[in-house]
Amino acid sequence: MITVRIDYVAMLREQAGRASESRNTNAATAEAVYRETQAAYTFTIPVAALRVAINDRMANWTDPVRDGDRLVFLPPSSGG
Amino acid sequence: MITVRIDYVAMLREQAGRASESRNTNAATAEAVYRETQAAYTFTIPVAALRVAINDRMANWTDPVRDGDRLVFLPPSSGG
Amino acid sequence: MLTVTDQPIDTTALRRECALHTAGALVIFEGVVRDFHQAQKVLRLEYEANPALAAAEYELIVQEASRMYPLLWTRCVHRVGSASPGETAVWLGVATAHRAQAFEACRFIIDQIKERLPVWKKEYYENGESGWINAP
Amino acid sequence: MLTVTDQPIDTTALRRECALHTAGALVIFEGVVRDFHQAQKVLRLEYEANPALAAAEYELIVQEASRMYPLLWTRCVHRVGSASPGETAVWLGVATAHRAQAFEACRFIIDQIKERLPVWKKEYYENGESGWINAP
Repeated sequence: MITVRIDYVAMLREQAGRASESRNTNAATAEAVYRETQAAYTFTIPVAALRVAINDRMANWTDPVRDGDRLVFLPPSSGG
Repeated sequence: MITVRIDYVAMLREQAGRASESRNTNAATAEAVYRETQAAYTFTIPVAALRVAINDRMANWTDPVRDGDRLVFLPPSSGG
Repeated sequence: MLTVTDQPIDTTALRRECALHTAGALVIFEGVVRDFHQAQKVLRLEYEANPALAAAEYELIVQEASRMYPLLWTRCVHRVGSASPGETAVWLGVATAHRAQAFEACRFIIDQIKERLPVWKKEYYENGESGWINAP
Repeated sequence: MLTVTDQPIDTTALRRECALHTAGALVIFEGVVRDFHQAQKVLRLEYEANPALAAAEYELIVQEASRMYPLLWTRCVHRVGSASPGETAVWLGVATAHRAQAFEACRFIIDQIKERLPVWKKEYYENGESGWINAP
């Protein structure tokens, strides 16, 4: 069991009802963490439409997560 | 014999040594007027590289010139 | 450099930052908040960004652009928070020696920004509804 | 509308003229006086225009552009008289609903301006020489 910090932004923040949390998880990859939170909060955005950042760097969904990592799930950009 | 007013701009003004003149001419077309002034002032720009305006409108070199017309010979643009 | 700000974008100050005697061409793109989206009247928008990730992604985009174009200067500011129609949401300036490069580099960078910058827009409509743009 | 001016171009005032709530994209091109031309250091330039013909030619160019792109706003100012390196020689702003149109229309109009606008540039070099640009 590790503990990760997750920031929720935009639509994910609204659907989670929170901007961040510390979460205990047995997930081994970023994708597994998202699927866990998706189940918990009924996120509507499929993982294929998101990107993920780990510790302020863009990462891959298959990247391993370690105790203390900070994750942000990034919905499709709509800036500008 | 008609009288036309000619404005000289940019390099043509420098080569003519004047910004404008009233000129008596037997020339029938804009091109003939230019060739006459080219001979008089040794203009170095060939007619093919110039455009001509008559009475504040872009014109064709084959357009006739009439008494009282105002002509401007336009060197290649170099604005911007 | 990318900045995010919750204040109206000061286009005058940004223009003054570009003071290169060697630059021949400056192209500026501004994305302005529109008042309509698919026939719905937009009253206001909320922009949200992840500033650290956005700054890092912008630097990557500029690095990619600088491999294709000889950039002399680039600068970008993106609005966050509440913005009204007519206000500037994003300002991007690109200076190069020649104009073709400036147009192409500015277009490349703003296209990448729209595609990749971690910024999200929520529109609030006259009929009381609202929606996150591009959210599937 | 095209204006020619012998004063420094006020880019702030020009930007303020574009205040459309319906515009989604504004692209501004500025041509800045460079300090080198073919390895010669340029001290200053003299721009000369025929204002009446230039205004008429600009309107023709915009008419041509508006048949290709849904223009919401265009504005151009060209400097005349003496200008120094780093100063803006030409300012062109084009607003449209979408950014691709704004880039393409701005590029089209400035290309036509460079080709067709009756404006002439004479450069004065550090070595005492001078020359009209584009004169064959």
